[in-house]
This record gives sequence, structure tokens and C-alpha cells, in this order.
Amino acid sequence: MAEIQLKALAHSYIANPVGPDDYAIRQLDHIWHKGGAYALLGPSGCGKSTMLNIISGLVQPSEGEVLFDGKRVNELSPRDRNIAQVFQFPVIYDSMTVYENLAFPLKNNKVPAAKIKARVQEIAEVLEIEDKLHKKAKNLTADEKQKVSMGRGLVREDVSAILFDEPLTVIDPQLKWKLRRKLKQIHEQFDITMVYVTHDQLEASTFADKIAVMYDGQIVQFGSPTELFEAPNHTFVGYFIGSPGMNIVEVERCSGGVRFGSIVLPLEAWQLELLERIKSRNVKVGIRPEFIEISPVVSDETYAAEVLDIEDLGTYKIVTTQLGGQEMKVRQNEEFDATIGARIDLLFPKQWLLLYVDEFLVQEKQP
Amino acid sequence: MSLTLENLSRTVDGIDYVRDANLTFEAGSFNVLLGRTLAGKTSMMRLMAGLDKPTEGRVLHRGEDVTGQSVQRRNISMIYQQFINYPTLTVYENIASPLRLAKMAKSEIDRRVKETASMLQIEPLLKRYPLELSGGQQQRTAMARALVKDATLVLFDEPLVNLDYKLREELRAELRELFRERQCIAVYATTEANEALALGGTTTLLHEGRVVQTGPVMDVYRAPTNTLAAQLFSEPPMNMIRGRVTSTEVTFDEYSHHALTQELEKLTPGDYWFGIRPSHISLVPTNDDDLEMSMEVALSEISGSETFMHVENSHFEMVMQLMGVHQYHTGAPVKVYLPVNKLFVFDSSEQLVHTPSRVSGGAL
Amino acid sequence: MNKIPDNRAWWLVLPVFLLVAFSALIPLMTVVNYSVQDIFGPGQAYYVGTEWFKEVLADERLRDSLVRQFVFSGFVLLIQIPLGIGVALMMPRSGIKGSLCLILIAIPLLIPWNVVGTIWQIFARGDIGLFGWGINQLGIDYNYTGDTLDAWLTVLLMDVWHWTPLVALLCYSGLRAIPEAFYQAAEIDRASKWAVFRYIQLPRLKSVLIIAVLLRFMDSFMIYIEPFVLTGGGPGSSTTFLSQTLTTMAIGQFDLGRAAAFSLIYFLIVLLISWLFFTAITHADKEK
Amino acid sequence: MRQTRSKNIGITIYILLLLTPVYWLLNMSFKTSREILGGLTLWPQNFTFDNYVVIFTDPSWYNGYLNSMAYVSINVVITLLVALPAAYAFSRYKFLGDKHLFFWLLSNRMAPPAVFLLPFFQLYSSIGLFDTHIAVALAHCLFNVPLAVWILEGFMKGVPREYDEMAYIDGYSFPRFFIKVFLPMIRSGIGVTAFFAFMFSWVELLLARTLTAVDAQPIGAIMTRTIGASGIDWGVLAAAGVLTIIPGLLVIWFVRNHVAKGFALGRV
Repeated sequence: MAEIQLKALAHSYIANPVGPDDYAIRQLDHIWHKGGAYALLGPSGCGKSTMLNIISGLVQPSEGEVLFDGKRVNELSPRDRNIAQVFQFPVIYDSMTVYENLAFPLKNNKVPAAKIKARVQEIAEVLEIEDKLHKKAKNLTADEKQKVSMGRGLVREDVSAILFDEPLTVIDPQLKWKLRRKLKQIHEQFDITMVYVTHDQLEASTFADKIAVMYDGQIVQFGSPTELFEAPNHTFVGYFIGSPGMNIVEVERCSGGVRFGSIVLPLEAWQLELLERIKSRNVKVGIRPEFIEISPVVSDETYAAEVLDIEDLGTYKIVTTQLGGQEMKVRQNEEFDATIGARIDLLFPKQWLLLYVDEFLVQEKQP
Repeated sequence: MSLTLENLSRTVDGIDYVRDANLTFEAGSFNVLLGRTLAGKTSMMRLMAGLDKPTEGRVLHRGEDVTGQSVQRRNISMIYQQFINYPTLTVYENIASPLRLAKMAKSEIDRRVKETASMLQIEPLLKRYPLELSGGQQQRTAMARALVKDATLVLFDEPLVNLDYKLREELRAELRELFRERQCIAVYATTEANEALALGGTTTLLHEGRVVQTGPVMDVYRAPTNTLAAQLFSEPPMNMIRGRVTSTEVTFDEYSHHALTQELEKLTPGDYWFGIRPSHISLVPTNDDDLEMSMEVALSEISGSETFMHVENSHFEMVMQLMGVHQYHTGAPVKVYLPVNKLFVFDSSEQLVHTPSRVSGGAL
Repeated sequence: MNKIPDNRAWWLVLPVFLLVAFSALIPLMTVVNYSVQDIFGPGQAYYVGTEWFKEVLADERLRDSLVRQFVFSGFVLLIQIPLGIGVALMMPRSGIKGSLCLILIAIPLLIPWNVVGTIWQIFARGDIGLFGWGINQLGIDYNYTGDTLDAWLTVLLMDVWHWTPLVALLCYSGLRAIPEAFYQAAEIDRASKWAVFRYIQLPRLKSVLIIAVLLRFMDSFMIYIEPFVLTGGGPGSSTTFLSQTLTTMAIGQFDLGRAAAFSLIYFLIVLLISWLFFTAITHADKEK
Repeated sequence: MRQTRSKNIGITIYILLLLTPVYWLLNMSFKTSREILGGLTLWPQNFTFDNYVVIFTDPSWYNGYLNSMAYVSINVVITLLVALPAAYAFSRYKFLGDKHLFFWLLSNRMAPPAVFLLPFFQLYSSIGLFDTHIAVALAHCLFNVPLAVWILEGFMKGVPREYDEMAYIDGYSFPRFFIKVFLPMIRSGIGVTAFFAFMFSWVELLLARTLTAVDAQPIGAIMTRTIGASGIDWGVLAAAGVLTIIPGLLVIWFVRNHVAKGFALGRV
């Protein structure tokens, strides 16, 4: 198992990049600790697959270093970095049986036959494909093929990391659930560093302990699913994580807080003091639909909003309200009922009302 | 101005793609075909469009039988899964092509193309070629071409499946908006239950070419006619537990015994299937007549705002969907509570006999 | 790609059917007509049934050239298929270098067949040809117009030079269709070069190799111009192949009956072999 | 697969060996016949264009090229016009006997021309087409049309049927869709097919020679006739040979990016 470190890494597909836009991956430092289950999450084109290929050695970074357990591996090819990769479309050797597919990497490493047999049998049982070992690999279903291509990594005891490049793309929706669960069980059982690339937040958060959210070639936040949900470090993370995403409103400074339309939001002392120091005009406030409360009674902390639309999604409802010229989405449970145009009083719990300056979250010193 | 399918079937080389479908869609309605892969969604849509001929049954458009009519003469449009645009034409020409073929005046074409393009936020891309654009923009071009000609029937064949998770969310919201006032009939095929819920309108559940249930989305969701409909329309699948009702008690899987509550008394004794949605099971009793069960945690999947907890005991296993983060080690014992008022009950032939009372505000 | 059953498609296929029928069926009918008659002159011919066929099968000269033809086609396949695969494996996969390689290698295919004969006629001569002169400098007396073995080797070398590029380019297009992910997976599995060839490249070359073997066997089976220009079929009749025997019979000696019978047998052999390959190709397509 | 050094060396050697005989033809074409017979020289000592001048001035030589170009171009046009709709039918539809028809076409591609020499001669003479460009163009369809159908069908299979359906839904009629939408989408396929039709028609000699006498004699026939004549003028013959390679090189350059797929008869 290896600890994977990226030092001052950057990558551009153009010979001599000039501005930040020429970079597929902008300058960053990052560490994937040994044995962790990580996800690389972001929209298509944010550079996540490029990052994965840099770790696996299929792409040489134009700048910076890739370190495995502290050793520089830039010059090493994938075969010497001891990694395994599961691709978007199942890559299996059609002319071989499942057993031969799984034994292939071991045979190439000159592992004694007895050891190969035992190892392949063990991995096949873990992947629940032991009954298909002697079938031709090309007759398997898509999810079984992905299991085989993953098995080729697991059989090797010396594998330093397993990389997944959106492995569930071709899998039927109702099977995705089972394969995701299988990946999680395998991670707990083998304790191998795993990096999983996807654009689907549900897949990322159910698989990974820590998620790196990538946006425009940068890792804008690296945290647990809960941190990403409760304290999105960048407005993009707030928008991207959660369905629907965080309500984000542009505000102006005013005495005692911030203002949008006719609505004034009081802020904590440290937030006001901070706003004094930072001069930037790009100030935004964000709160998740899950954290806005509808209070039955009017008080000085509630804000009157008008109900625009109610989306009934079975287990919960999404209420779209109009407040100070801005749309606010509020998540309510099944029983919520209101007529369109009705007036409801919203309550913004202080700890969930987040302040963003220049798109980044401002937090108190201590935490 | 409705579309009717009259005992429509299509069998090719012995395989029944569509079996005896009877459906009617009204003008101005948004209809979702929900079913697993190979459930017959695409085959049914192709029959509606006239791309395929049915082996039996009729397709009626505004009451008129159009079964034999060729696609060219029908006023329909279709959006495919793989962003189908004419690669050799610019985005502008792509959107304009149906209007040009309808020999519309040049100025009229220009106005309508620009209007539709801005509606789908691709006006700046009108001069570009489709293959230069991102997946989302290509699909928007295809949608613009479908909407510009004001077809009476617009068919979507899982159009968002190749797009990013977040982009799918946005396009779904836009689709809802676009079709709110239109008078045409929209038919949208998908494999995802939450897409059917998000898009609203009516939902038709399909399984192996057969219509399982059809109706307004909330009626189908809240009152699935049988266990299959209940399974098809929930993600993760609804928990199903076998149970026997006697005059005094209900026993689940010959294992846990519970007194009959006011809700369940109405049931005549016998074998039943009890369905409970993962989101309705809680770790804490919510009302006094909750059914309490002691289980073990098999696996807990945290997804930021929610936790999917798989719990099991020697007899059956269940999935729970809890708000917030709940960290449990595998094998940890846990007590779960099933609110009786949230139970679905299906008889031994899997037909629905009882729906949760309080949820849908009053009796079925 | 499931196809729609629709017989109206015949309208689209009709032009091809008529055109190819005009230049294939009508001549074939005349050949069949000749093969069952003895023609003295215009208007004087009478039915002889299968007499010509019996004679032709017994004919020493024809049986020799048929054997010669099979041996030649056999050698052609043995040399050109492996060599073609080897060349394809060495070609750069893509980019400008790839296209340049492709064009240079394709040059022999662009040369009219008689010019190929002429080139080798000059190239292999001891006095004015670099190849002939070179061999003689090495002390081997080499004269393709005089010695049967030299003639055979030269004809074979010419054909290898002329047609190996076709096999190479066929394999090259087969290799180009292999997705990059397969090579990446092999790299990660630490596969040796041989393992990459055996398990990734070869299985994927199957359908293309079938086509290569089909084309090469068929084209070599009906070779005529090149050896005719190079050695005129000599020395003696050591390099006289089927097509040449047939043409001399039909046009040279105007021996219509036997030539027609022999043509039909020749064509049936071709038909049988191409049917075998056709089922192999459609089978390989279905599997893929 | 990375392009290792050993592969580069290997491919360079092969190409050098492959081009040496062509170089020798080129070398010969710039020599006077006296120098040719005088002895072996690697490089023309006294460079001369005389051979080429002979060809460009003597009508009996350059007419050969014109005739060849004429019937080859006619053949390419006929082949494409006929093969495009047929390939579309094969790629889109299942119809009665489609398998047998496809096999029959294949067998014609494999038909030994020698078998058809005499019947062709009589057929074309009987309809008064002997010694015309059309005759050779039609005769070459025997093997070019099946090949064209094969290659085009392979390219057409690459275009999903959804494009056809979408066009019909938009209101295109079949002919308009075929010309305005479908053909532009397989431009590269048409280019490659044209190249192959050109190549196989340009290199063929047997049928071309049998069906022509004077007016439509291709260059190949003229070259083989001079062999029979008294002393062979190798220089002129070499020059004529070099000039027959130029057209092929030009055409392949235009289709270089897609020609690989064509070689596999679209099967890849």
C-alpha cells in the first residue's frame, strides 16, 4: 500500500501554457493517505480523469512531482508503479476465461502456479464470481466484467492503489447499487488505497471516506461527505453537492450584517469584523434547503416569503419561495402542504448561514 | 387532441417487446414511462412515433387511426439518448431543418430558431458545429430542434442518461418549465424513479413489455397496485416482509409477533406481504403503535446528507434511509421502529389491499 | 444495429445486380455454352455433353499448372501473412508518421501489374539489375530466365514485394481499432510484449486476417500478368500458372470447348473457397 | 503501444527494401539506353529527360495514359453511383436473399479475369462497344462494384440508424435525406471507395487489353506490346512505368487519413 503525494503538481496539454486557462490541472499539493477510500468528484471537463491518469502514470505531469511513499515516481511507467485501474468500459481479455483473466497479472509476475490458484479462488469468492471462473470472459454481463477487471488488481498482493475511472457508467441502474456496495465491502476487507473518479455525488459519497471536489482544474475542497455537505468550502461545492444545491445569494454590506433586496441578515461579530478587513465586493451568503426552517410563529428572526412552487418527490417536498427578489428552496417532509402564493415565515439558523467572500467560505479562526 | 394506444402489441422473432398496451395521453400532459432496461419503453415510443409497425392493436391520434401512417407525415419529434444532431450542419441549420422542410418563410424560421435557442440557452452557439459542443449543449440542440416545430407529440428516450448528475438536475427542471404551458403531449422514458417524481405529470410503470400501472404520478407512487409496482417506483427498493395475520396478532416471517393495531384489524386473517418505504423506518419510536424489531447493522452508506442503513436479522433484511449521518459498525445490534400507519399491505397474490392512511390525507 | 426487414430495399440493390450481372452472368452463360459444345465455326456446333470436362480433367498440362498454382498460393500465404503482421506491428499507430508510412508502404499496390513485371524484369537481370548483379557478385550464379528454381524464387519474391503491403495495411487498420485502454490494462498487468500480441492484438486481428488470407489466396490463385511479363511462363512451363494456361488455350489455340470447361472448373474452385471464407467472416463479425 | 526505437529501425529497413526496385526503375528512366547497356551504375551518370520527352511527344505513348485515365474515371463514377444505394440497402435492411446476393458479389470480386476474356470480347463486340472506354469501365465493374459495396457498407454501419429516423421525423424524404444528410456524413468513406476503385481499375491490364485495340488502348497494353518489338528501349519503358505510379500516389494522398479503414473493407 502506498501513500500518494502530489507536490506542486500542474498539467497542461499545450507545450508552453500561459494563463490559468491553459492548464487542465492548476498548481496544487495533495496527499492520499495509505489505505484510504477517496473520490475525485466534479463535472465533466474539470480535470479529474487527467488527475487519475497522472497518478497511474499513463500521463506524465508537465509540472510538479508524484510521490509514492515519498519516492518520486514521475519517470516510472504504470507497470512499475504497482497500481491497478478499472476503466469506464470493462476491459477484459476476450479470448481468455475468467480464471485466466484473473491469473494473468500473477503469471506475468512469475508467481508459482499453486499460489496463483489459491489467490484467484480467494478473490473470485470475494467478488462472488467463483461459479463463473471457467466461463469465457466475453460472455459475462457488464457488471461481472467490471468485477473481473477489478479482480485483476486485487489478486496482486503488492498493489499500491486501485484507481476507478467512472466504473459504473455502463452498469444497469438497479445493479449499480449492488456493485457500489461490493466496492465498499472490498475496501473494508483489503484496506488498499482506492481513488474513485465520478461526476455522481451519490456514488462518491457512498464509496469514499474523503472526497476531493474538483472544479476548473483545482481541488476546491477535500473532506468527508458530511464536511462537504455541512461546510462547503467553495460556492461551487455548495452548488454541486446536495440535490437541489445550496441557496446562494449575492449580498451587500450594511450596518450590522448584509443585505439583499429589502432583506437584512444580521451576522456574528467575527463575521462583521472580517468583512471590514477584506475589501472584496464579491460577498455571498449560502444556506442549504435542508437547513431552512419554516417557523409556525412570526418573530424578529423570521422572514416572510411567498410560495412559488411545491415539488412533491415522494419521501420529501421541495418548496420554492420568493424572498427579497431571490428564489429560496426549502426542503420539507411529505406532510408539508401550502397553497401557491401563500406567505410562509422562513427561519435561517445561524450556524447553517454561511458567508462566502470571493467564492471561498470564511470561517472563525479556532476550528 | 389525445394519443391512444389500443391493445397494442409488437412481437419480433418470438420476443414480445410490447404486450397488449392500453394507454391514453391527453393534450398538454407530461407522461413518464418508468421501467428497467429492456422493459419495452423504447419499443413503445417507437410505436407511438410510427417508426415501427405494431403486430396488433392501433395507435389513435386525435381519435384518427394513424397506425399505418408514415413518420414523415406525422407531426412528432423525438430526442434520443446519444445526442443525435446533423454533424455536417451548424447548430442554427440543425434547429432550422424541420422548418425548412415545412417550407416556412425565411424570416419566420429565423425568429423561431433564435427564440427556441435562447429558451434553451444555446443562442451564442448557433454558428458552431454540434461536435464541437459539450454533451449538455449537444442535447440542448437536439431539444431545440424537437421543440421548434411545435409537434403535437414529443418523445424523449432517456435523453439525460449520458449527462452529468448535476446537469441532469438542471435540464429536468428546465423541461418541467418548458412543458408547463405547451399544448403538446410529451412522453419521457427513464429507468430512474426519482426522475419520474421530479418531472411530475402521469407515470406509466412498464415491466417486460406490459403496462403494470398508469395514472397521475402521486396516485401511482402512493397506491402501487401490486408489489411489482411498489418495487419499480422506489429507489432503493421498498422493503417487503412476509407476514401472517391471525385474529389477534401479526407475525412477520414466523419470527416477530406484534399485536393487531387498529389499522390492521380490517384485514381478514391470512398470509400478506407488508411493504415499508426505507425513509419511513426510524431508529426511534414515533408513535405508540410502532412495530419494534431488533436487527443487526449489515452496512451503513453515508452520502453526506443521508445514510442508507442495511439492517438484517436471521429471517429478513431491510434498508433504511435516515436523514443526517449515522455511523454504525457492521454487526452492531439496533432497534428499528416501523410506523404502522406507513405500512402498505399486499395480499398473497401480491395485490394492494391497504395503503398508509395518514400519508395521503385520508382514506384511499 | 438491428436491420429492418423490408423487401423494397431490392429497388436500391437493383442497379448493382443488373450491372454486375451484365458483366458476369452473360459471359458465364457463354462459357457454359462453349463448355458443352464442339464448335467448328459460326453456325456449326453440336452438343457434346461433359466430354470436354472429362478430357480437361485428364489433361496432364492442366493438372500440372493447377498443382503449380496451389503450391504458389500456398507459399504466398506462408510468407506474406506473417510478414504482413510483422510489418503492421512495427508501423507507428497514428499521427503524420503513421500516414507517411502508410503511403510509402502502399506504393507497390498503386503500380499497374505489368509495370511490376517490368520493374522486376529489369531489377533481377544480371547485367542491368541491381538485384541480379548483386547476387552474382556474391558468387551465386543466378539467372531467372534460364534456371527454373531462380525463376520460381524471383516470381515469389516479386509477389511478396508486391502484395505484402496489402496484408500489412489490413492488419494495421485492425490494430488501429484496438482501444488504448487495452494497452493500458496490459501495461498495468505487466504483460510481456508476446502476451500483449497473443491476448490483445491477435484476437482482435482475427476478422481482418481472414479477409487478408481470402484476398491473398484468391488474387494469387488467378495471377497472370506479372509472371507473364517477367518470365513469360518460362523457363519451359515452370512458371506457367492457371490463368496463362487458360488464356493460351482460349485465345492462343482457339480451343474453345476445353478452355470453357477448364474455366468453369477454375471458377467453381474459386467459388467454393470464397464461400468458406465468407462464412468465416460473417461468423467472426457475429462473434465480435 | 509506444513506438520503440527497434520498431522504427525495423519499419525503415522494410520501407527501404520495398522502394529499392522502384528507385531502380526511376534510376533507369533517367539513363540513355547506351548507358543502360554499357554497365551497372547506381546513379545516372549523364542524367537525361529524353525518355520522358519521348513519352510526352509521341501520341502512341501519351494516348495510353489518356485512355487509361478516361476509362478509370468513368469506372469510378459508375461504381460509386451504383454502389452507394446498394450499400445503404445492405447496411439498413434485411431483404429476401440479401446474404446470397452479398456472397454472389464477393465471388465476382474473386472471379479470375482470365475466365472471362473470350466471352467479354464477344459480348462487347456483339453490342458494338469493342475498343471504347465504356467497355473497359463496365468490365472493371465486375470486381470494383462488389469491393465498393463492401467498403461503403462498412462505413455506413458506423452511422447509427437514429440519424435516418430523425431525418424522417424532421420531414426529410428518403432521396433528400440520402443526398443532403447521409452522404455528407460518410464523405470519408466515399473518398476511400473512390481511391480503391481507381487503384484496382488503374492497375488491371488483362481485361483492358482484351477489350481494346487502337482507340482505347491503355498504357499497360502499349508497354507490353513494345516488349514484343525488336530491341527493347528500357529507358523509355522505365519512364513510362514511373509515370503510371504518379496518379496512384496523388489519389492516396487525399484519402490518407481514412484509407486504413478502407483496406479492411470497412470491417473494422
